Amino acid sequence: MNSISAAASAGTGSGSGTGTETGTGTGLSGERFPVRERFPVWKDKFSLVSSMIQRQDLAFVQVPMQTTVAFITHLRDLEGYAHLVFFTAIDYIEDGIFRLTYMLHNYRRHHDLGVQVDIPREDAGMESIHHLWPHGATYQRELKEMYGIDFPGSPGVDESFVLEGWHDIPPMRREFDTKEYSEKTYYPRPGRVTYDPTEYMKEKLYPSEAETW
Amino acid sequence: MMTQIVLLIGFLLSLTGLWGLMTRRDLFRMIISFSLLDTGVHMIMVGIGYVKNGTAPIFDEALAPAGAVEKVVDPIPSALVLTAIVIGLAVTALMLSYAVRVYTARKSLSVEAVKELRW
Amino acid sequence: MSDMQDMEKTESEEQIARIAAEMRLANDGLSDQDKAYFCDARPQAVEPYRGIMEKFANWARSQSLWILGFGTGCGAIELRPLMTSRFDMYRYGIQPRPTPRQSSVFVIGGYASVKTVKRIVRSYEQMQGPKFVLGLGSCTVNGGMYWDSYNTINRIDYYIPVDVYITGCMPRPEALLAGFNRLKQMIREGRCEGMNTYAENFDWYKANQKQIIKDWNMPDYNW
Amino acid sequence: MNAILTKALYTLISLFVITNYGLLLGGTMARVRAKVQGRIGQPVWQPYLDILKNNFKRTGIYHGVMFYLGPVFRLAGGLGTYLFIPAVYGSAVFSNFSFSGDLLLVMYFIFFGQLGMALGAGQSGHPYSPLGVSRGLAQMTAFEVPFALAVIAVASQHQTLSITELVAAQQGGILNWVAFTNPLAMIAGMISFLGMTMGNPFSVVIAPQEIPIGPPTEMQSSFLGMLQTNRAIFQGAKLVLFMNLFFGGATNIVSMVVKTFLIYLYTVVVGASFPRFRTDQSIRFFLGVPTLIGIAAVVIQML
Amino acid sequence: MVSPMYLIAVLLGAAFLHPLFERAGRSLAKSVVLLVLVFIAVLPVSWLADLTWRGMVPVVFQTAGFQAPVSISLRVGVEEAVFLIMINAAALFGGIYLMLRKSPKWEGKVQVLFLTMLLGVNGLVLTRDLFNMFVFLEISSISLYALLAFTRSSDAYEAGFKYMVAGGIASALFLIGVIYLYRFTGTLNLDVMIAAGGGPGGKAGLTALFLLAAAVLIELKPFPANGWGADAYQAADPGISAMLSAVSATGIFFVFYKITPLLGAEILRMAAISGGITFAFSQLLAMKQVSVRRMLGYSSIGQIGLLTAVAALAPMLTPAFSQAAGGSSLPGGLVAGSGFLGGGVFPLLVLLAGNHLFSKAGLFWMSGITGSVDTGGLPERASLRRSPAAAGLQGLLTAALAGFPPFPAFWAKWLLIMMLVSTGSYFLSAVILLGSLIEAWYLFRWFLNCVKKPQDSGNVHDEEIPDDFAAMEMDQEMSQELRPDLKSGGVPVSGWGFITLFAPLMHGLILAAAGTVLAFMFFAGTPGFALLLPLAALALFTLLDSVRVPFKLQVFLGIAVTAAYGLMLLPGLVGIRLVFGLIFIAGSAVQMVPLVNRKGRHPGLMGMLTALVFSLGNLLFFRTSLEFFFSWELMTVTSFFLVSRGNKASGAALRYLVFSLGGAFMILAGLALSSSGMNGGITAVLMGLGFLVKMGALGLHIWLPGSYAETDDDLSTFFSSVLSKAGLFMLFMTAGLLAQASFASVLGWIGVLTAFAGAFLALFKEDIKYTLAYSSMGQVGYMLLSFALMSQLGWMNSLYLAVTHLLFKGMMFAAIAGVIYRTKTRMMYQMGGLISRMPISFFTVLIGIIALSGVPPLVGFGAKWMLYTALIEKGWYLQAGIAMFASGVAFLYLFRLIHVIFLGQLKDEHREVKEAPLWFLVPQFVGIIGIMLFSMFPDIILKPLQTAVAPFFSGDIFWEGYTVISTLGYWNGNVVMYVTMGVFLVPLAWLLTVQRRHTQKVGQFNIVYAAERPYRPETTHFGYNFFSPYRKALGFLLQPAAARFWYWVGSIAEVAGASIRKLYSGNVQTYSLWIVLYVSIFLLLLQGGV
Repeated sequence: MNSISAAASAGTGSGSGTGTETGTGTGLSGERFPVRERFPVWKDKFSLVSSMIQRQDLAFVQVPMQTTVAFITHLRDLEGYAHLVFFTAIDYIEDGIFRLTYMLHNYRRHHDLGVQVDIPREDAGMESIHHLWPHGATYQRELKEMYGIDFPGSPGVDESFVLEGWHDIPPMRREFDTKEYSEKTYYPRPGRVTYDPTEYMKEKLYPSEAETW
Repeated sequence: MMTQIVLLIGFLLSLTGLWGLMTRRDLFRMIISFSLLDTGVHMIMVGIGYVKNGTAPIFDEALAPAGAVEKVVDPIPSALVLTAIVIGLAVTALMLSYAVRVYTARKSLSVEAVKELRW
Repeated sequence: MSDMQDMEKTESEEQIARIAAEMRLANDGLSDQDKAYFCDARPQAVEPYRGIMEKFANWARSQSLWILGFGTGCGAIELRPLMTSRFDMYRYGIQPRPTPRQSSVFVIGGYASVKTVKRIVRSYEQMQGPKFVLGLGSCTVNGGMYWDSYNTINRIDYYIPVDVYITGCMPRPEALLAGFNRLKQMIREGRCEGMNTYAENFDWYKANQKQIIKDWNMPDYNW
Repeated sequence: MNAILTKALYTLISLFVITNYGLLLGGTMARVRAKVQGRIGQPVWQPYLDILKNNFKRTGIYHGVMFYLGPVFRLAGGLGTYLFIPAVYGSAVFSNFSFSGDLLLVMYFIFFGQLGMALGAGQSGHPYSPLGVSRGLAQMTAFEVPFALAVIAVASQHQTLSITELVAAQQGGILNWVAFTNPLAMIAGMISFLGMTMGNPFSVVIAPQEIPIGPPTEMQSSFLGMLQTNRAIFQGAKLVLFMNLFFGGATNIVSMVVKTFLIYLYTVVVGASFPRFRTDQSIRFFLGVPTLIGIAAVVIQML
Repeated sequence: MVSPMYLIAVLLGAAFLHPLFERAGRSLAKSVVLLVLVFIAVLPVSWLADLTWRGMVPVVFQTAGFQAPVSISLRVGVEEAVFLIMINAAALFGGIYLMLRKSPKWEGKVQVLFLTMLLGVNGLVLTRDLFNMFVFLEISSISLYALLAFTRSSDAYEAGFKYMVAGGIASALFLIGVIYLYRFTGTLNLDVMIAAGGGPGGKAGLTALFLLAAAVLIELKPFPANGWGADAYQAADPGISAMLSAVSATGIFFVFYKITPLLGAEILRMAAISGGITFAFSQLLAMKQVSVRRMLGYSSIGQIGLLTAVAALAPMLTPAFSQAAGGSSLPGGLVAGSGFLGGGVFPLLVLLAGNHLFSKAGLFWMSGITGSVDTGGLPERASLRRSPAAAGLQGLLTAALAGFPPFPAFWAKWLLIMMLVSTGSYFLSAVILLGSLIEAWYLFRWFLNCVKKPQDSGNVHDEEIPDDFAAMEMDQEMSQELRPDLKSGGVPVSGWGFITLFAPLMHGLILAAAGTVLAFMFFAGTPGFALLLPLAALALFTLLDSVRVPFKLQVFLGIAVTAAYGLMLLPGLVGIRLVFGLIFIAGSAVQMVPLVNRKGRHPGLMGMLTALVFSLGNLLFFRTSLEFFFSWELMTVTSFFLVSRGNKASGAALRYLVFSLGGAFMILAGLALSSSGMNGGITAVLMGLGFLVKMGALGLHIWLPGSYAETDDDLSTFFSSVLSKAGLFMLFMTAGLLAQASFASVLGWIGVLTAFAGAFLALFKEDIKYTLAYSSMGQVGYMLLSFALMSQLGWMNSLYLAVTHLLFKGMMFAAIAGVIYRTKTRMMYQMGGLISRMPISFFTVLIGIIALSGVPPLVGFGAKWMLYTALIEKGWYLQAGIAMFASGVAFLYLFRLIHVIFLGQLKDEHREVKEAPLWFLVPQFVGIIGIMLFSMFPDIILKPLQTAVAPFFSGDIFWEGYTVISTLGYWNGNVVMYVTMGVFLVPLAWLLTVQRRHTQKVGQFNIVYAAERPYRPETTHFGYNFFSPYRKALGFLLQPAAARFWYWVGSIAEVAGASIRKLYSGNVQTYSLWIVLYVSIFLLLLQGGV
């Protein structure tokens, strides 16, 4: 966490001007979108938690749960981030949070902006964005099925999506042991052997080259 | 000559009445025009029935039944006129009463007020 | 009083027996309204002809293998080259068929997720016997590289009877042809009675299927 | 009585010949198609195997009486159509039952099988079956137009509707064939023949990717076997009909085989070289140039 | 002879003494008024009796020994007596109507005015003195002005005021005219003037006469000087409007009739033209009216205009009339009648005036009783459907006014057109026919709007695909309807409420009685009384209805009388008549059977139906053109009433009526032309067109789908399988006329295009009844095509088609009626999979479609074989090509029909439906048996047909055993049947052997569904827009060109009406202007003409 904020603040400190220091050596000068200049504004309005510029066409910002949808709406309507590229979650079981990432795209500037928000794992739920992008409902349905994150009001969010009739804990939660589940459910055929790929390749496929390693 | 004048006045009155009937916007004026028309018609009738120097067709000392036909004014037009006057009066009265009713209902005496029924 | 009850009981038992005799399926997965739409007969094993007749029939069956055109997994991509001029499966009397009613060979094209298994079972049951199953790729054998997935089955033969496996990830068309030839040989030898196996062990297969297919919104046997 | 027995025997022989001929023709043509595509192709006798296999199916399903009877209707239609056409001119064996009706009977008897099959397919309850039927029937009405005009032109040319007499009128040299005496009628008829065989430009009826196989989606086992048998017979009947109408008929089996093979080959060649029409396109196609050709043929007869 | 002075005296006395009676008691006063009314109605009857049976001569009565005009001079002759009977009868019933009515009350003042008005009118009719005439005119007018205000609405005052202004101008003209006449002739007595050789000569004399005539004409409300008249009709109470139309207008018309001998040819010609224009334009105007009474008013004006025209044409028509009467085209009864009614065209005038008077007064009363103010119909709760008696009465009166048989106007129309055509007045005849058509159009539109059901939008002419969620609103409406407080509408439904119908009922009875008497007179001397059987049937069943005989019993009775009729009639027929006799009578008897299934009461249904069947039967043996036309019109009107019974049929019924009537008028024109010796092409065209309308030929077909389909399901079959043949039959009967080669080929093209259009339109219908309706149209097209071939095979085929179409269309409609009865829907896509529930119906439809599509081995193929053979023989190659295309398209919609209904997915709501009731199955069995028999042994139908056409065409076809041989080909139905059976049974046996074991019958969802399963039958059943590729490819042919054309024609009339309407600005001064203009133009033309 700290490292991200540090990087972001470092970025903000030296970002103004030509911006060559953030170039990635592609020969392009300057950012496609002066996102760095927007950060303070957003911070005022939406109380950004942190921000980070990953590449010249990709940045991440983190916002609190309460202002997320307002922030995304602002981005969509006023900042030109008209496209929801994807919407996904990461299970930080150690921190007891899910980190949701809304990846937005600005067509005019060719700039991606990832909006991250941490939500508690317990009783996980988030405001729905299906009213902003209809296809958001599909992502939310998937998140509900795979992580158990609820999006009240999202169309069809309670219907099964990929898994038909799944009754166990959502399979993408990290407390779910997929191997154990598979062994319990799918009649593993006995006699299965697992090899270390490196060793196996050395032995079987490229025995001559194996010695050189 | 007298007959011609009477007839002329009669026609003039009738046409005036007709003209009034068709141009005045006020119902009462129309009724008055109607009366004019009526009167004109009556005068025409009288004018037609008049015989020069004739007397009234009443048998008395002055008029013996014999040869009366040449001397008297033709009584029939007079009789007709009398009847027609009565009838005209009745119609005028009825018109007036209807005009009053129309005024009560529509608060106007303009001919424009009686245009509800059409087409 | 108790006599009456007994009589009723015996009557209902008789009824149950009668239903059992008629081999009606319960079709519990369906709502009452839906039950009327589906046939509830139980599949039955069919005794093969005897002697030369069955041999002749098997020869004809082996020479006319119609594949159900249902690519259940990534392995189905290997079926396409078979139709091309390079491999030309028509030479062997093998051709694709778009409907399970008319097909006799079901090629399970690789890994099968729970969702796919449901469709596989349905299509398999809709094929008319004798019918043959070819497991294509390692995934059908033991789950292959998806062996520990929460959603991918490990052994297809727990859900439908399989006649021939073709291993590999993916097997080449040549391997497929070999597999088909093996299948033909087995048919001619009269060893491909998967249809009867399925009917005879119907309850076991059904139990396995139902264990993983939780929203069982179809009849117990899809005629 | 003896006459009836003889006729029955002749009928059986005639049917046996046409069935086998139709099946072999189908196998051969599949091989021709394979050659076009650079393949070896299936064995010539593959149709036999397929029919055998289907009849050896152990189980079957049916959706109701009409479903059960549909293939029977279809086969009856094929058999009947064939039996009302004299296959070989002057042959007692192959004259069939052509004495019971003329060209009009044959033209309308074709509907018999279509209707039965459509009903059987309809009762299956499968939406694709009637969808295929709808396409097939729609297309059929369209190709019937140039065909009907061609038939009318031929009938008026020879002032007869009897097929035997039509063939008789075409004897005595290749130039007496309708194909040469009335080429417009022949062209119109042969274009509609493409539709009748449901070869490639007009094969949307059974479009396998879109509506799995169309009308017979639910057909299997012996039902399917029966349909395949009919396919051979019906194909043969249609070929014989067109041969009789336009190509002088046949006085012996060999010339029949040669002529029908060539006619069939023509449809296969066309089919192998053209992509598929949509239904409305094929309707518009048939009602366009072929119909105009047909009208021209008829108008020439009227002049 | 009782002196007419008593008439005057009684009326006057009653009017003056009325306040006294009133003081003694209201009911006493009313009774006195009624007594007076009865007296004045009976008195003329006694005069008529004196004048006819007792052989007295007309008498002129003078009062008080003085000569008119000082006293009153009244003449009692036959004319006066007849008109007074009619007028006073109407007045009597008008009085009864006003009395029986609850509100508004019939006040004493009004009674007095009523009596004085009658006094005026009676005097008008009786007097022979011009000045008396003026006085009586003013008496009646002033009473009417006052009566108008009876409702005390401002509208009434307004109308009264306008009326007075116009009346004032008219009386001024009248007075001037009278006084000048007096001046020129020295007398005011009509008889003296006439005796002196008509009116005075010279321009001045002509002008005087003109003034008189103009005044009377204006009182008769000529176009365009009649806006005030329409206003008065609209504003007055219906009871008063009725009197205005029936009593006053008829009286004034009589005045005009009286003075015609005086007027001279020029004025009469102008009056005739004015009358004709008034008639035509009033009908146009009436068509656009929203107010019922204004519409009826315009209709009255028009009718009076017609009367004026006829009266004015009397000098011209009289010779034609006597010629017609002397000739064979008129029955002896009427000849005698015309003598005793005063000769000349007077009988015609009586028929026209009486018919108009009684029917129009009745209709005005009906509008009052039902509360129908708006031509758009009645409020839902007051719909006439709830009261069959009221509906029947209004139907009767409307039919009488529109001139349907047997009402007097029918005979009058016939005579009038015959006479006009024979005198060469083609234009006037056309105007009259056109005007009558428009009149029938709007009158029946009003009738239909009154009787239609609430869910009927009134413009259903083609299928309507229902909304998926419309049912909810309907429920709401239904519940509203069931609310008890709304239940009692304006219409009397039962009990004492019926008493209010007394007056119109009496008028209806008078009209019906008069019509029947006339029918007896016209058909006297011939055994043509059988022609009146339809009327007898109608009367019988109406009687049964009124004593509440159960409907099922009525149906059995209907079948019995039809069968008896057939047994009596058919053995006497031969040839083509026999074939159609079987179709008309036997076909109808069989198709009545499903009606047994109906529940509840259906007043009028069986009566109309048997009348329809009998009038069809009439067609089989008519001899004169009048007999034919009588039966034809009777058939039209009975079938119209049957159509109008449908749930949503009002729009379709109206179209049916207008087209049928239009066709009938064309036939009438054709008959008139041919009877006047013109047998040229125009006659053939007119009559042919008339018959083609009935057949629904392309372009004239737009009435057909709606009326076949929207009729009750169990009645549709009549229309399709029986009634549609009537036109064909008449074509056969008039074949000699149509046989010219060019007509035949035109007919042929019409036929083949009809066949194609019918099939093609049927292809895209979702509504099964529309499919079948269009299918019938197509089949009739084939019949027409075959007929037009004019060859042996062609005619045989036409008859063959007629017979077989009866069989298979009859049974298919019966089966479909059963299906609709069970499934409660007409939309095919809402059905499906019914084969398992209704196997017999399925089998019927299967046989039906095989037969209909012409697939061997069933009967239909015979028709195709004959058709194409005949077409090719004739050299009609292109027609043959189109016919083949049409038959292919027919195959498409037939497959769709059977598939979408019976195959595919069974819907949940139909899971429990049962097979159709037995009564629906009976006609189906009959049809199946017939079809099977004819298929197996075609000779049993073909040989009689060959005999039937033998008198017309020599034999081209030969028989060889079962083989029929034409010049082109041959067909052996018997062998085909055996071969088909053989090739069917052998594979079946094979399949049963091979597929015997382990073949499982599966459920409806046990289908391969791309490895999924279906969820709803509705979404799995492929039925909607079944032939979408066809629509895509050839949908442009679906443009409703014919409908658009007829809309265009209709809108011409409407636009004309709408623009003429603008003349009536409502401003009384404009009205006066029109009067002045009318008079001036009249005068100008007159002066110019002299």
